[in-house]
Amino acid sequence: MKKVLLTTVTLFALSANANFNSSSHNWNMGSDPFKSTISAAESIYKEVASVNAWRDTAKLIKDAKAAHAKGDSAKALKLAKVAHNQAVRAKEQIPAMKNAGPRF
Amino acid sequence: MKRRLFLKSAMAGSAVATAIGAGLLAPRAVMANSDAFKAISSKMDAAAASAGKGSFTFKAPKIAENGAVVPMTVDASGMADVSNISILVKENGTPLCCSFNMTGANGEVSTRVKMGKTSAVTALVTAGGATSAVTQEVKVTIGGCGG
Amino acid sequence: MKKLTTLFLGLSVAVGFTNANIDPQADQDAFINYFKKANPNVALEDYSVGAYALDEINRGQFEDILSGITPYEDAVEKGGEEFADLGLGKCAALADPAAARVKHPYFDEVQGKVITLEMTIAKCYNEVTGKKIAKNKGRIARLSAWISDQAAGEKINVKVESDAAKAAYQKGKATFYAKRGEFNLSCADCHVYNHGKKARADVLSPALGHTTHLPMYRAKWGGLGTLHRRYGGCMKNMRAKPYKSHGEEFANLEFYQARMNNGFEITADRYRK
Amino acid sequence: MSIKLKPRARNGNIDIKLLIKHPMETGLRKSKGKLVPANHITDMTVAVNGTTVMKADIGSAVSKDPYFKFSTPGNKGDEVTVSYNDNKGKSGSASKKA
Repeated sequence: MKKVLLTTVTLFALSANANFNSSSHNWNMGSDPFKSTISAAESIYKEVASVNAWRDTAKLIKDAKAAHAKGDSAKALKLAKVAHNQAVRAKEQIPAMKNAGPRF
Repeated sequence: MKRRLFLKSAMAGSAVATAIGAGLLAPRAVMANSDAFKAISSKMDAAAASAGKGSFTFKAPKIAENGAVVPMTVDASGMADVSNISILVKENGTPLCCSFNMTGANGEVSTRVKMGKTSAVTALVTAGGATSAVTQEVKVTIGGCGG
Repeated sequence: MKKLTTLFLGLSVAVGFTNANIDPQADQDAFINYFKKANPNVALEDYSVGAYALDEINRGQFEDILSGITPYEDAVEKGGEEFADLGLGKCAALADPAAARVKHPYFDEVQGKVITLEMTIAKCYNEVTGKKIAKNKGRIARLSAWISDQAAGEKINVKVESDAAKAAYQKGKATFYAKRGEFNLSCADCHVYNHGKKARADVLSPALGHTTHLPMYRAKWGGLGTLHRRYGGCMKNMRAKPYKSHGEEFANLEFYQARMNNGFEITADRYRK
Repeated sequence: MSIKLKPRARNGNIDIKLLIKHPMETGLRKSKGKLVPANHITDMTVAVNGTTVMKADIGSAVSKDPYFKFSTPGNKGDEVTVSYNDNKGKSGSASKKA
C-alpha cells in the first residue's frame, strides 16, 4: 500500500517536473501540497517568532520534515498543516498585542 | 495474634521478593520500604482497624495543596504516658508513613508526608498501653499550572 | 461615516500612547481598586501571599510550612555564604544588598533599558569570576533570595520617571495584557480577571503582590527559582514560547508588575506549592 | 547530607524542629524513563544529654528533606542530638544545645 502511494507520489512529481519544463504555470502549489504548506508555515513562523512564537510550532515543523523525509507523506502534510495554522493564528494575535491594556 | 500477623506479613514479603527474583513482578509494583518496615506497617494497620476513637488532636489538611508535601500534626500532649505515635496513609503502597517511639519525649509530632492519591489518613496513639486512632480524609488533586 | 470613525479611532490610539499620557500611579490605583472590589474581605497586605490570600485550606498548609523549618532556608543561607565567598560586595551595585533589592528593577538611562536584580547579579558574577551564571535557578536564585532577604520588610518603590522609562513600562504593561500562545490568553486573563478561580486544582493567584516574594521556592520545582523562571513556565503552560530570561520583554514585564506593587513589603516567605 | 536542628527551651520543655537534607526517593519515581533507585531514611533517634527520648521508624512516604517537630522535657543548655540511618547504609547526626 505504502509502496503504491510512494510510486504515485514519485510519478506525480516527475510529471510536475515535466510540466515545469514545458510551461510556466504554478506547478508547486498543485503538485506538492507538503512543500507549499511547510514553506508557508516556516516563513510565517519566522516572521512572527520574535514577537509571538507559539510553544510547539518549531517542533511541528521539524517533525513534519522528519515524517516527509521518511516518506510518511500523510503524517507530514498533517503536521505541516497544524504548524501552518499555528503560525497564521499567532500572526493574527500580533496587531492587538502592542497596545494591549486593562479592561477596567 | 500479633505474632501471627507479623509472620504472615513477613512471609508475604518474602513471596514478593521471590516473585521479583523470578521476574514475575515488575520492580515498579514494589515499595522500597524494607520488609521489617512493612511488618510494622501491617501491625499498625491492624491496630488501627480495631482502635477506638482517640481523644487527641490530629491536624491534616482536607485538601492537600501538593501531594508531595502534606503537613500533619499529631498532638497527644494531653494524654499520659504516650509511647508511640504513628501516621498511616491507607492508599499508599505501604500505609505506614512513620512511627515514633517515645521514651521520654512528649506526645506530639509534626511532619510532612507524601500522598499518591486521595486517602483516609489515620493517626494512631498508644498511651498507657491503650491504642486509639483519629482518621480523616485528605483529598489529593492533580494540579493545573501551579497558580 | 465609517471612514470618519476609523480616522477618529486611529487618532485616539496615536494620542493615547504618547508618553505624556502614561501614568503609572493612576494605573496602580485602578489596579488595586479592581482587586479591592473583587475581594472586599482581603486586606491589601495579604496579597503578598498570593493565592493563599484567597484559599483558607491552602493557607493553613502554607503557614504550617513557614512555621516549621522551610525547605529553602538552607539554600538562602548558602546564598549568603556564596555572596561573601565570591566577593560580590565588591561590585558597587551590590555593596549594600538591602539597598540593591529595593533599587531593582530600575530603568537605566545610560543603557536605555530595565535592569533587574538578577541581571545585576549576573553582571557582577561575571566581573568577579569571569564566568557566566545560569539565569533561572541554582546559584543566581540563592544569591538573589539572600540579597532580597536583607531587604525583607522594606517597601517596593519602583520609579518610572523619564520618557524612556515610561516607554519601557508601557511595553511591559502591553505584554501583561496581550493575548498570546495557542490558548490565546494574556497574563491578565488568569491573574486579574479570573484570579481566585481554579485552573484544575490550582487557585489562580492575583497579580497584585506577585513580585513581593521572589525568588521563590516551589514544591513543584523542589528548589528556588527566579521570577523570570516562573514567567517562562507560565508562558509554556499557555503554549507560548517563553521570552528569554533577562531579556527585554521579561525585564519590562517585571518593571510593570513591580510598579503595580509599589508600597508592598518585600517578604522572605518564599514558599509556594 | 546536612541536618538543620533548632532546639528551643521553654517552660521546662525543649521544642525541637529539625530538617534533614535527604532526597527520600521511594524507588517508584521515574526520571527520563528510568526508575530512580530507592534512597530514603529508615530510622532516626533523638537524644537529650545522651539519653534517647525518641526512636522513629521512617518510611519512604515522608516528604523530601524530612521535617519533624517534637517536644521533650528539658532545660536551656541541654544538648539535643539527632542521628539517622538510610537504606543505603549512610548515616548522619547533629547536636545542638537548647
